[in-house]
Amino acid sequence: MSDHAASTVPGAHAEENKFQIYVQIAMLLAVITGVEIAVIGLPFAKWLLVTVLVVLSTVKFMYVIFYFMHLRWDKAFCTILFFIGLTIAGATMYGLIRLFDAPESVPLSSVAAAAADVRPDLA
Amino acid sequence: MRLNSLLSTTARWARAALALAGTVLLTGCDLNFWRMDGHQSTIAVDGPVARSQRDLFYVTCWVTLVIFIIVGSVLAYATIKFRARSSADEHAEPPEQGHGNPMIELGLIGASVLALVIIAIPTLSAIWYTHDVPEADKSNAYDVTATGYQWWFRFDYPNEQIPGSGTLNTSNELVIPAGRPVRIQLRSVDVIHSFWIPKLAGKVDMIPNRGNFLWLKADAPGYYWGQCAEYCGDSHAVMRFRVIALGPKEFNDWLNQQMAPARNVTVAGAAAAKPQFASYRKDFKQNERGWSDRFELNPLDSWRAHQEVDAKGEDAALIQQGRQIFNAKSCVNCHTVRGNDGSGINGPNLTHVGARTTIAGGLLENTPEQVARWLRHPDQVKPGNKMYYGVNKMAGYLKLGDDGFPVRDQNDNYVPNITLTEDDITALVAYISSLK
Amino acid sequence: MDATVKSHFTTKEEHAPAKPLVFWRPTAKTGFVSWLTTVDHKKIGFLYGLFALFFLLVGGAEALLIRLQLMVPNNTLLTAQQYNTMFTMHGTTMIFLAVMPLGAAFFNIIMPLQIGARDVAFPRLNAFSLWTFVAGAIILNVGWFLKDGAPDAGWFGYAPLTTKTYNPTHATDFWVLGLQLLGVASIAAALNFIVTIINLRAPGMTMMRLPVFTWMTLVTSFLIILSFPAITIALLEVMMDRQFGTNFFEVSNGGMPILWQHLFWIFGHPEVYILILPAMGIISEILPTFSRKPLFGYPIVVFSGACIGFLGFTVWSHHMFTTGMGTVATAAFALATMAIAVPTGVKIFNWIGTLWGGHLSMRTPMMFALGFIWMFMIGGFSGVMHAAAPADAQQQDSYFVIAHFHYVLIGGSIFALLAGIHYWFPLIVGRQVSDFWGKLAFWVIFVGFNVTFFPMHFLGLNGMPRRTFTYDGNMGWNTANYIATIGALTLGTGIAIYFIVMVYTFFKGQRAKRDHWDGRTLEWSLPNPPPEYNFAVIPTIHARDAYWYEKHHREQIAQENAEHAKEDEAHGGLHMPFQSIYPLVASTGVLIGAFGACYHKLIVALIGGSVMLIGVYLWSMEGAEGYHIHLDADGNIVEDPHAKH
Amino acid sequence: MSSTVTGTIDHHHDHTTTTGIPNKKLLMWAFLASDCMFFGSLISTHLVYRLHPPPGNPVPREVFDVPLTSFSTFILLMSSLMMALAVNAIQKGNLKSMRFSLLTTIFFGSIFLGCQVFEFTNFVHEKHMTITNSILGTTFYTLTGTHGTHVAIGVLWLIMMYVRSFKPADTGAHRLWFFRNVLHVAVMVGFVLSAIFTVLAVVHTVQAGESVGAFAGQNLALVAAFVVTLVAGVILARPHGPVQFSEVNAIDVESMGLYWHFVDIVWIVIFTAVYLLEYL
Ligand code: HEA
Ligand code: HEA
Ligand code: HEC
Ligand code: CUA
Ligand SMILES: [Cu+2]
Repeated sequence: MSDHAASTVPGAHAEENKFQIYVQIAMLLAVITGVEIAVIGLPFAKWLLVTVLVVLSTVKFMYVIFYFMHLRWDKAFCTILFFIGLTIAGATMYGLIRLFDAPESVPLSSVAAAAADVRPDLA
Repeated sequence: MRLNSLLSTTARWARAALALAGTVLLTGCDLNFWRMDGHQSTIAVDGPVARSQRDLFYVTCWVTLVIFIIVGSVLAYATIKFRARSSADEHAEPPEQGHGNPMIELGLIGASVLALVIIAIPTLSAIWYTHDVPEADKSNAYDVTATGYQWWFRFDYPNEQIPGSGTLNTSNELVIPAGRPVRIQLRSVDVIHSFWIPKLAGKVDMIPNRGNFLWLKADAPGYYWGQCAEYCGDSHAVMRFRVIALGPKEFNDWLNQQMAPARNVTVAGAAAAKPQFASYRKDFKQNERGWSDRFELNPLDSWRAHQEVDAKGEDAALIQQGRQIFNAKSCVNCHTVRGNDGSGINGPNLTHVGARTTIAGGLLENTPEQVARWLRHPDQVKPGNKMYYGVNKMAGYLKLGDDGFPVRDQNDNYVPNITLTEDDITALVAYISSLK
Repeated sequence: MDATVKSHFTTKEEHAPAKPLVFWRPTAKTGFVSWLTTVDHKKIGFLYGLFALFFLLVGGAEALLIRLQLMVPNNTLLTAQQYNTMFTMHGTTMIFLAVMPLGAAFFNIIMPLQIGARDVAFPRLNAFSLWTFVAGAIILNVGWFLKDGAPDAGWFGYAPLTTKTYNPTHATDFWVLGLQLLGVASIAAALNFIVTIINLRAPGMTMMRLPVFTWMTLVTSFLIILSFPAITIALLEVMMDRQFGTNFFEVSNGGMPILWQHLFWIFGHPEVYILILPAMGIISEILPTFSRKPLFGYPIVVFSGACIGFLGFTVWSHHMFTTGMGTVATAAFALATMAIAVPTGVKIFNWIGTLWGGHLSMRTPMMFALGFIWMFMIGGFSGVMHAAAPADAQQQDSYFVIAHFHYVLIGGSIFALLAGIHYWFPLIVGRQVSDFWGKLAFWVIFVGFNVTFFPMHFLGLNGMPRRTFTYDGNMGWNTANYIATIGALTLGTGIAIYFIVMVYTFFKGQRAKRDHWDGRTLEWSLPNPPPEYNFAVIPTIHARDAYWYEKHHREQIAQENAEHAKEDEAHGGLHMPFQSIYPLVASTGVLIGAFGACYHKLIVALIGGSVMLIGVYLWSMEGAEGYHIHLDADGNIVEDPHAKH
Repeated sequence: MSSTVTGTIDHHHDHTTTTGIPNKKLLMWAFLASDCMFFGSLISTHLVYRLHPPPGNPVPREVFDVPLTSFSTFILLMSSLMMALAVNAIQKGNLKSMRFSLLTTIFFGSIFLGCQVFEFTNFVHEKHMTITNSILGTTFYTLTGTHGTHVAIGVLWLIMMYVRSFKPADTGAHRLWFFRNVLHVAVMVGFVLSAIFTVLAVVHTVQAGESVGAFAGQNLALVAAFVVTLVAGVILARPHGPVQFSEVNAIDVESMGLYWHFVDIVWIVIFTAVYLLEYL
């Protein structure tokens, strides 16, 4: 009933030994986690550390979804589907957090506003 | 054909309706629902901020109207031109099965974008203009803080400090200098309110834990209607206020009068007729339609008349008695009459309440009858109001439980806390009216 | 249906396995139990429709009370509190219990027929969505019958008005949990539709051959699954505040009420497109049918629909122009909002293009569709006026907004849904609605609607705030309000006529012939009403307007179908799923649990949760079993003794 | 399409659907897309309040315990690995291996939950941060608690799947299989709960420096429950003839796996955004 009539031979995936891949990736992820924990102690500029942490956890994220969750081996549509959600959610999160950065939007009760360096018009 | 007969019937009715409407208009009957010159008009405006907003509205209006006419004409033409005129027509050979035309599509998209640009440019400039006082005018600006309460407004004048008792504050009637930009900090102590004086500026919300800001300017001295524009609970509809813009001299006089402590009446005098001012008339019953705000004076003069002390009509003994009751009945818990009694902050500051044109959040005209009505049954005048039900664990007319909500007895009735006799009310009214 | 499902179908050869009583599966096709346990998308859709229409009348009755109260200044028909309850419930009911489920009804009934499927991908999940929706509707409305009263914090329930301090009664709990359940129901249904459209298309039904209505179903479903989680979280936060004393919106501990507004509108704006996109889909079906011409510019109409859906996520703060977001944010959201006018305009232009050069047959659905274009344009234009942020500072929370969104919601969504009911009635019910009465209803509705809502623009510009139970006689608002109320009564009459005609037709109407309107899409190839199995043979699709093509290539199609029928028979006949009781059980658990949560009764909540878990567990254990049917050449079911047990 | 499945199963493509992607997998991915928005909203709430804390808010780095959190992060990661292996096993039809992997996944999941229970009680009692006394407490507990609830649901699902793999092929021959199944689920849930709380009790005893005797005395019921459910679990898991669970069910396990991995990636984000960034 399908348009995509058998392009796949039965057992086509059998030769891939996923067991090895999975174990290796788990090790890798554990190592990255260790690095992340180590990174927070380093005496570098804050922006640099933030970037490093964000990149490292993105890498972990991608490994899990592409390998453990087999997006790598699945039809691309699954990836598209998930990334629609991920992108919209990510962009919304980013927008929302940034909206609160505007001086007008800083809450009165916040430490920063109390110090009156963010909202000069309140001083 | 049924359809045709229906159509001609419709047409007949339409003609009749038009004729009727025409007659009504000609005879001056008030059917013009499109009038936009009320007290809260956003079209007949009196300040530069509201004007820029209105002008922007006109731009959007004209642009969309033109598009509407063009698109509408094409739509109407297509509908009429290609209509099947008979059932035979409906079942004729299907027309050519065309699928679209990319060039037309692109052209129309381009045209839409262009129309939007025409709207976007003035929008952007108005966003920046309405956001803050123009640089050139900044030094001239006057500062006020407005705070929303369920369901009234409090106004502080940070520039005016009263030695020993802090910032000057008043409620429900905001007095501002005319011709000067006014910067208003907006605060809320409970839920979200919104501060809106349509003739002077669009609204900005008063949000708890948020420091909002609004600027406006009144072209000339005048009396303006304001309204809370964010749903804030039971009495949102009647959370109103007034703005009085005054020339420099008059504004200064007013400030001086406000800075002074409350009057303490000790001398008696004779009564004089006061001008009536119809902001809220209780005879304004249902079914009274039409434009009916017939001031006997212009509203600003009405306000001026309220400022004058009419010492002759006062009964000093009664006023003193009122003052005692004011203390005894715990009014002082929530209200302040600076110089006399109390330091309560849960209710409006009453130091000069007699000099306002309205009470209870712009709802009632400030006349002895209305004040009495208010004191008698605050809950009936203003549903849910905090003077009756209590606020911040401070009891008003009802007794409060530990949770801060009114308690009920076995019969599920509220337990009263403050009870006033008619004599108490008479005395309180005399006292309150004397506070100018 | 995937492999697992298939393997559990009983065939003639297998003997029926012994089962514990808990796995009893009802088989009756008629009667009360059959409706409660149905998994047939058409029956589920029909139930959605009935509930939705009921709530349309409830919401309408509330609207009439609102209008009667505002007919004259200082009116005392309703108290302030009653009035506030009325508009809160009117808005919530109309949006969540009338228009959304009416859309769901069409998705359910029409979409599988349009793509040539026998059912949705997860029939039992579909039943669960329906019953959870009903549970949500019950919770939301239960306050009318209880001491606490119905919710009265407005349809967007701005915190902190919804916190315990300002709304101590359980009314707000009903609102919070009711919406929470409706969210669960909507997400579950939308997931189902997405999988169905992606995966259950008939052979040859490529994405670019999907009927536009199905496309809009898909886009709407995406909007639902991506926007509802935001309100789920927002509601969770108020619920935590109310029940456990947390500080999300508790200002004294640093809470920010503005956060609720953001989360709500991140949901709320996509929500309004959830209400309009199905309507646009319906219009895009009706116009071609009654113009006897394909849709003009199909790819761009589809694309613009997706575009509207996507842009819908970028504009939420246009509901918050007056919250003082600062110049940059305000400007960004104003521009993004205006941008939506472009793809929307594309749709309008293409609809006109469809009419151009057609043979327009002016039947009732067509009248509603044309009415839709006119009214929606007006509503869209007032939307653009709102998008000009500084101008909106004068319009926000005034009757101008009320006018804007009733033009898009009634002139848009409701007109289209009424058109759709009229259009598909002959197919779903098999009876034909009188054109005269249909048109009469249309004209009364059309006139009444405009008389009601057009004056509201002027009211708004003249400074009348919304959500006010009373107003003074000296503000210049009296005439317009009076006229609006007259209009609302007219509108109500029109809707009453519409439904009386529908009810009459349902029982007594003239039988409609097959393919009543000379349709273009696949659903019209079915007999009316469609049989339980929809398609005797899953059709093969060769062109965009699939049935139009079929009608012009009868021989080729007949030949194909005969071949496929043989194949089906070789595989044991048509697979039909069994009915199931467990979706209903699970939803009942949800209902009980939500009640427990409303009244802060942990035990009740736990019992409800357990009932739900048990329901879901048994649901998974009973499996998606089913039976087979065999058809003779005329499409009648040949009784199979082994099919039932 | 044949109604009885024969031959080798192609794990990634289902020819009964238009795209070849099995319905359940598609459903799961769509759900996860939706869940992104769900956790996105929750995490933003936390971050917004973190970026603008009111005065008097606890300082997170004085509250948090990075070694513990790192440990539970690691555990969750390992559970993800075992989950992936379980899917791998069942796709090859290796039922035994799948059951073992599922059990380890359940085990790791429970440890994670145990750590979280420990963390919460510790924060409340030692650090005096409750869900009501500060905005940090509110957002922190709500966010990590919601994640924890997802994990708990996942554990329950894993248990149900594990038990389902014992459903006999010929249900007619084992009239009581259903009740056995229900019992099995109950035993597993009981085991997980008693295991979590036993471990917590052990930690508590060690911290308090009490003796083994005192531990046994105070937690007799807990230990007993632990032992009884353990034994019952082993007994119930004895083979009972052919079962109705095979490669065809791989898709069920796989969908569950997708959910479980997603919970893991949400934790990856939380670990960075909620915990680590506080230390910069
Ligand atoms: C079906 C629902 C629906 C739809 C489709 C829309 C469509 C639009 N809406 Fe509306 N809206 C609501 C339902 C809807 N809205 C509701 C319910 C509220 C109030 C919520 C509440 O407060 O309770 C609201 C409120 C609302 C506001 C907030 C007002 C306020 O509270 O201050 C704004 C502000 O920007 C807005 C804008 C728009 C715009 C720009 C569109 C656009 O999508 C419209 C686009 C359409 C056109 C423009 C017409 C056709 C186009 C052409 C013919 C092309 C050429 C045109 C141009 C180039 C201009 N809407
Ligand atoms: C799809 C959504 C939808 C629909 C269809 C409608 C339909 C109508 N709406 Fe509604 N409305 C909203 C969505 C909708 N509304 C929303 C979201 C709000 C904002 C709420 C808020 O602020 O929180 C609102 C607010 C709102 C207000 C503003 C209230 C206020 O701010 O104070 C008004 C006032 O006129 C109004 C009027 C009407 C009218 C007259 C109809 C008419 O079209 C109704 C016509 C239908 C009928 C009249 C039914 C016919 C039934 C019968 C004839 C049978 C009667 C039955 C019995 C008596 C048993 N609506
Ligand atoms: C629980 C606190 C409380 C107590 C006690 C209280 N009031 Fe009030 N009062 C209020 C509040 C709150 C308002 C504003 C109500 C509104 O407009 O919604 C108010 C308004 C008023 C007004 C109108 C003021 C204005 O500017 O509009 C007057 C006059 C008044 N109170 C007099 C009294 C008198 C006299 C008493 C004692 C019998 C009293 N109040 C006791 C809280 C209180
Ligand atoms: Cu305050 Cu509305
Ligand atoms: Cu919007």
